[in-house]
Amino acid sequence: MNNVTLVRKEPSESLFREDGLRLDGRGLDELRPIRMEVGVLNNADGSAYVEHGKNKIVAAVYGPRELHPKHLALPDKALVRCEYRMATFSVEERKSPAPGRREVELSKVIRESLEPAIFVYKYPRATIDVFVQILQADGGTRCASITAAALALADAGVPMRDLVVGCAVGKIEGKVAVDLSDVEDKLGEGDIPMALMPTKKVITLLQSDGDFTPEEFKQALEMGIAACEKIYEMQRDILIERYSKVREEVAEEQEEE
Amino acid sequence: MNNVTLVRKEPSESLFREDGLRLDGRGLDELRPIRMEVGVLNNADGSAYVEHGKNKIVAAVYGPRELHPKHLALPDKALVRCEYRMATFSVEERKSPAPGRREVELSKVIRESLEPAIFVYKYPRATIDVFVQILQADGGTRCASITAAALALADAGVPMRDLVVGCAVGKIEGKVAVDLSDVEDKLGEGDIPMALMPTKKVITLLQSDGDFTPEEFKQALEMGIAACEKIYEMQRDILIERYSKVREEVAEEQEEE
Amino acid sequence: MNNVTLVRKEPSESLFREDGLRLDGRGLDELRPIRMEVGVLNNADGSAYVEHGKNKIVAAVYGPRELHPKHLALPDKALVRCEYRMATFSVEERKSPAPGRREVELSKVIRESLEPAIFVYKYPRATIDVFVQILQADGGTRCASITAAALALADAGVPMRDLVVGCAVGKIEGKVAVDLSDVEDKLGEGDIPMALMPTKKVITLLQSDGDFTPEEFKQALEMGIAACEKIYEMQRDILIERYSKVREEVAEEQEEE
Amino acid sequence: MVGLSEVTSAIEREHISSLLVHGKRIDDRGLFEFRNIEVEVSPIEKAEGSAQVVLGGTKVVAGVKVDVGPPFSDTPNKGVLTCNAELTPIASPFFESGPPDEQTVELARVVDRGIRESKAVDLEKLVLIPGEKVRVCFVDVYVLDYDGNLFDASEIAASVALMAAKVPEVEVNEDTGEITVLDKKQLLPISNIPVSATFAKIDGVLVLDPCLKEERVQDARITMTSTQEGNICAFQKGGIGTITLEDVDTVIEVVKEKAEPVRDLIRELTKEVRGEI
Amino acid sequence: MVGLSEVTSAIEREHISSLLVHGKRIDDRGLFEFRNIEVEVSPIEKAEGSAQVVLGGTKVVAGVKVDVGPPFSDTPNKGVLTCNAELTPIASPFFESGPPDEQTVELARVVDRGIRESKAVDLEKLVLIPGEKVRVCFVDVYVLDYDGNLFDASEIAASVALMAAKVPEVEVNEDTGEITVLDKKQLLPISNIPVSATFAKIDGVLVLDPCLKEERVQDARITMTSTQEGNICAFQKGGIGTITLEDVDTVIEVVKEKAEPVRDLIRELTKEVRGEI
Amino acid sequence: MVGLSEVTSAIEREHISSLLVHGKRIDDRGLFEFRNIEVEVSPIEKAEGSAQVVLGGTKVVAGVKVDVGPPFSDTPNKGVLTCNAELTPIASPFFESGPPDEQTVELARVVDRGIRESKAVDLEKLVLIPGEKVRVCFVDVYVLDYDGNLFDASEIAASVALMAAKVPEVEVNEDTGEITVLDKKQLLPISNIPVSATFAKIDGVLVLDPCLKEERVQDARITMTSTQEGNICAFQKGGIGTITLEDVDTVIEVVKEKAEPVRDLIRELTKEVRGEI
Repeated sequence: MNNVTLVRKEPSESLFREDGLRLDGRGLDELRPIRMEVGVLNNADGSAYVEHGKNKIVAAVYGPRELHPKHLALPDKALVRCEYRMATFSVEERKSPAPGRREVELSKVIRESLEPAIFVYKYPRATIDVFVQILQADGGTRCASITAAALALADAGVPMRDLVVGCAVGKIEGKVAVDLSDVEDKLGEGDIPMALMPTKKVITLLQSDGDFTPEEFKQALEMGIAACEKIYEMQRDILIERYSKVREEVAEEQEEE
Repeated sequence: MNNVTLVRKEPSESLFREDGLRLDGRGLDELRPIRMEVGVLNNADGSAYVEHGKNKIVAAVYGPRELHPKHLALPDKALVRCEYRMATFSVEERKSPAPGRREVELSKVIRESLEPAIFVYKYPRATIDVFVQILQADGGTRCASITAAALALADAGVPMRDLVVGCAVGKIEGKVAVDLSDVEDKLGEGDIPMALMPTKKVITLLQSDGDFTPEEFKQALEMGIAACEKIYEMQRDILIERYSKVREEVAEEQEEE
Repeated sequence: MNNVTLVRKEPSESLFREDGLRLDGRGLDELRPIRMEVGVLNNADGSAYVEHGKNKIVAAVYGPRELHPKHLALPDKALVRCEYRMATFSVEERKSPAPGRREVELSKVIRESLEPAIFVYKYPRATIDVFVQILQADGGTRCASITAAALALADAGVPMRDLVVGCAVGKIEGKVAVDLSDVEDKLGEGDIPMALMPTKKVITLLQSDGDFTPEEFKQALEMGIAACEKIYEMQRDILIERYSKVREEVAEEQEEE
Repeated sequence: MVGLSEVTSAIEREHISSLLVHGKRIDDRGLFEFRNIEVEVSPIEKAEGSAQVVLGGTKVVAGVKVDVGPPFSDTPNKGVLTCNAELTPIASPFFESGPPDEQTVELARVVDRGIRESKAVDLEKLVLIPGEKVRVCFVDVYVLDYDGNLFDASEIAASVALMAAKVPEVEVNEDTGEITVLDKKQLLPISNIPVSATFAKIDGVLVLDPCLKEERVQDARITMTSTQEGNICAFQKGGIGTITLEDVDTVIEVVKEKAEPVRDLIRELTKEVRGEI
Repeated sequence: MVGLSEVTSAIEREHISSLLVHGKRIDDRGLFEFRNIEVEVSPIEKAEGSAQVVLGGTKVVAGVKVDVGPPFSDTPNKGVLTCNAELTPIASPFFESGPPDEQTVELARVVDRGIRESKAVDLEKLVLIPGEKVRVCFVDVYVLDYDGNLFDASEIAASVALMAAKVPEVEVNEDTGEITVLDKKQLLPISNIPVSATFAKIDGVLVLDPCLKEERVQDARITMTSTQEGNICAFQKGGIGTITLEDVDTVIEVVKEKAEPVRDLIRELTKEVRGEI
Repeated sequence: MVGLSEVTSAIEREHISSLLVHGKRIDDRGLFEFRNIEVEVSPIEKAEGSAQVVLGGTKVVAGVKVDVGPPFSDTPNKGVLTCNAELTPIASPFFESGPPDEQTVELARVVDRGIRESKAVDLEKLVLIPGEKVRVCFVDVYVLDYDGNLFDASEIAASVALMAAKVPEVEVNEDTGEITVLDKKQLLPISNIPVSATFAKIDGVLVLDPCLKEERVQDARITMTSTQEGNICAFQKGGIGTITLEDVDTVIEVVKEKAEPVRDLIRELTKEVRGEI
């Protein structure tokens, strides 16, 4: 903005505290607080809400359902589509409502990270639509989006061979650390967003920017896999809780009858 | 515009003259001069031109006709569509040719004000398209557009259970007055665009902005209805004139044969 | 650009040298150096590359092929489509990647200059798609594009009643001269882009801007036709060369078998 | 949304209608009763102000971002306020991605009119350098779940987000025109609290705060926004049915009674942050 | 417009063509005769200049708006002129809403070239502060009824609108660069009056000012715009047919005779407002 | 590209796959062998820098244009670098005109990341007046023929175009902020040469630099971009298959060996213009 000076708090000089922990008190392999909720929306076939650090993300799934226009349909499998969108107020400077190039790319890689887990050949000519809305962004949105979208897919009853769980690993002041926060992401030396199919232990998303030696990169992947496995525990727990709740509700309804 | 100072005539201090009449010499319940013409275009199935104050408006109707693409068609009734567009030169500052949000909203409310009068169930799967082009805008364009569009619908021979006629009522210097001019609209305290199916005496458009007490609002509606009824007289007269002209022409043609 | 002063070489005072020749040493009826290549791309059904002065142009043709969406198909003949696009770096100031109005118009006139030469009635319901990419622009791009596109059509085996060849004629310092270069185009008094079906000797593109007396205009057309005929020689030679090469390759392959 | 009413079976319509003649609604509410309203204040820390509103099964989030920019050339002495709505496909299988459609634009513009015409935000106080620099307020409403009556849910969310907003104080150097954004925060200047009330007209009967099932069979929709003085600052008839003077009278009467509790709720929710009643 | 010629029956084409071989047209005009031209000068008071032109069954309205803005960086000493056309769906069932298509862009650009290349508007005189502030003229043509030959109708409308335009005088403070828009009006600096003549070529025969029925069966279209000196300032062949040198000769000959009466009409119509012959 | 893999016959896939289990490829290359790379340096005289790269049957042209403009507000002390890609319909019957699709955006952004994260261009040195005027570099890649592996062809073309670019020197008057563009040219400040290597994973087997036939049947794609120090500056998995830690190990090992010869080629090609090794 022309002629407008921003006086902002200087970022602290180091991303580590004197006791060696990260600014928010975490160790190198520690995740930010994560909260998950499933079935948060009425209209979508499946939905989930994930808070990961200050990320606040809603994911919704429709399908498998009929595809319009029909000529887009695939003869042998379901078409998986994904839209990743950030709310205008989700970031420091207001974002234009129109999707930018980053949102287009992330829609693609999120879709490609989810599709390997879906039994797409069960639904030829159908579509499975995944929508991700970032209400607040705080570093690692694409990874938390994948965690949320996988929950929404499960909530929609889409048959899957595995869940998918996302987490980023980065490098701050020369050290590999999992799950960078916003400030770590901005001041750090690199970021590796990844996603895992946890029971198969295969990677479905892997990107990187910044500067990593091959050794750092491999170390990062191993730490990332471990972090993803922790998040997967939470995913599984929340789904079990959800199923038992649904089962209870059904049981109660039957009793009432 | 940066560094450009506009020296414009100061708007007069009051919207009323010393004799109590409005700046253009009207009383509170008096309409601006209105001129209507029907069948002004060759290609459209029906058309009308309305001058209402300095508003200059052309309306055209196509249909009932086949709808493309077909999947938009409604199984049980005609789809009514409406586009309201302002010419770039219709307003003080040149308008971009691309439709803005105001034009999108007005297209919707004009359509919703006309459809109640149309026997849409006579034409399942068809479309009736209404186009309104504002050549010059002068306060109350949407209302005058409805008056013009209803004439064009009648001219196209679309079966209607009633005409529709539009007029705005506003508040200037604390007084409720019909049919605000541009300057009254800008400096006044509120504006209520409305449309009436005159023989049924039901309202098909009602919007409001500004500040009205409930009493003022009700008074405004009553004055608006009375004003609409006056415009309706003109609408009816011009249609009768048009029909008799057409009848004469047909008769002449038959004589010639 | 605000506050940015460009110090550029002053354009020379005259577009003619002391010896009466043009700045690049050409006479009034002389063409710039032209280089043509056919079959330069693997994926297109036909393709050509043309350098005409500093113009560098790739043309590609697909078809006759099935048309999607089908409702655009013509019942009695092939639909010819054309897209003319300039690379962002093809001109002095970077061009936006989105097509501008000039590109839209040129796409139309190039298409209309090619279609007369194509036996479109042989392929009802099909489409023939012509794509022209300007890699570098240097005056007369549309004409050189037509030359290139006609070669690509021939290379694709699209049945044609004639080739098409383009060349511009202009007016510089009061003199009619063929094939203006960039600087001549900018500083000259007018430009007439034209295209010819050379064996039929009919004109398929003719535009003009600038200021020409009727006599100059007619003189320009005659010079343009002569210039087009020279380029046609090159077109024919390159196609003969291409065919014999293809024939040789086929022969070699048969020998190998 | 074209074709939506068509797919709703005539049976559904008859069911709703037959209840209404007995003064009953499909979800057992009174004709002029709002559904449950739950509001979360400031859920989005990165927005200057925000609110999530759950109205029955409808859920919206509004966020306010405030920037510095030039005023509109015809209002050099006013700040800029812009309302925008996004009907995300998350909220309904009938919402599609892409540029805003008629329904979205109408929602945004009716919410905008309510705020603007009630003078909820005192735009004159947002001027930093007259004619040159003013505060620019963006109010963006995201619909997350659609169960009818987006208007009232969005209007409440927008009002709460604006009232809860904290924007950085700025210092203006009037000589150089330079603006320094300080670390200290201040509230937005709020002069009024508009409250909208939306009615569905079904077979001649008006009901307040229609749910989706009711909206699908409604003939007309009426939204009326009132100021804290009880005046009408915005009115919008929607839908392809008609309304009568009597309908307008009814709406005015109901609003007199039903708007104030909503306004009280908004005041209560933002009391703490604004430090006032 | 794709497919339009296809739907026109071969019978229609044969009918028109068989008349043409006898030198006759379906509306009884001579081959090189314009239809009736009716012009309304300045129908749009809010535009700086405007004109409505009815050419046979074709009706267009042109409006001129003049603003102040920066020049193009490659022409710092010239004002800015922009022509735009809108083929509104009002004018024809074959015109669609949306961003301008090929046909619309061609129309706008051919009208633009006629005005620009004839130096109708003296752009050098529109400079206020060289390289910084110039007058920006928008010429917008709206087609209201389409019965063939949009080119000539639009060119006449644009010319009359420009000649009839009255723009506010301005005062430039060369020290501060401030521009004051005065209440007094002045004419635009007009140096030439371009007149275009459009021909359809049908089965080898050229006709001037084709009506829609003729356009639908034409093989090629030729538009030639001439200056008041009789020079050619714009030429545009359209359509998928071919033309010959003889066609061009014919066009040039016809224009010699037919352009001047149109130019006289334009002069006559704007004589009063411009206070000159 | 939706549906592309579906139309490729299962037979083609089986053929490629059955060769791969024997360590063979359909074009007889080794698993980790690049196709022939031909580079033309500076084919586009009007671009500040340019390069045409032919990689097997894939052909791309990259052009660099450099302008002067404001920096991004969050990086006032850095020049601006923008990568853009165009998948022209010329290059493949599967590419369509229109705004950039997912595939195009991904290509542009991966090339961009390689250049940006390797600090290939020293953006700090592109600042003219901090916070106000910097050089703006546009790198535009046009794909002319598509036979697989657009990533590596584009990355090479972009690198060569940047290294070969000659931009006019400028003089900055720090008092007035005026910038004078001189006639003398200088090179862009280049700090690193990123090289990307793209692999297709087909039935569990990784191959370097896939051709189109291989891409059509690939399960996943891996692009890894390395710096001249041997570090990883960009990584991108694509496609709907999965990859393993072992795949990543393999990729890292292959890149160690295969990236340097490409980097040497780029150095060699631009040695003359840059006057350095």
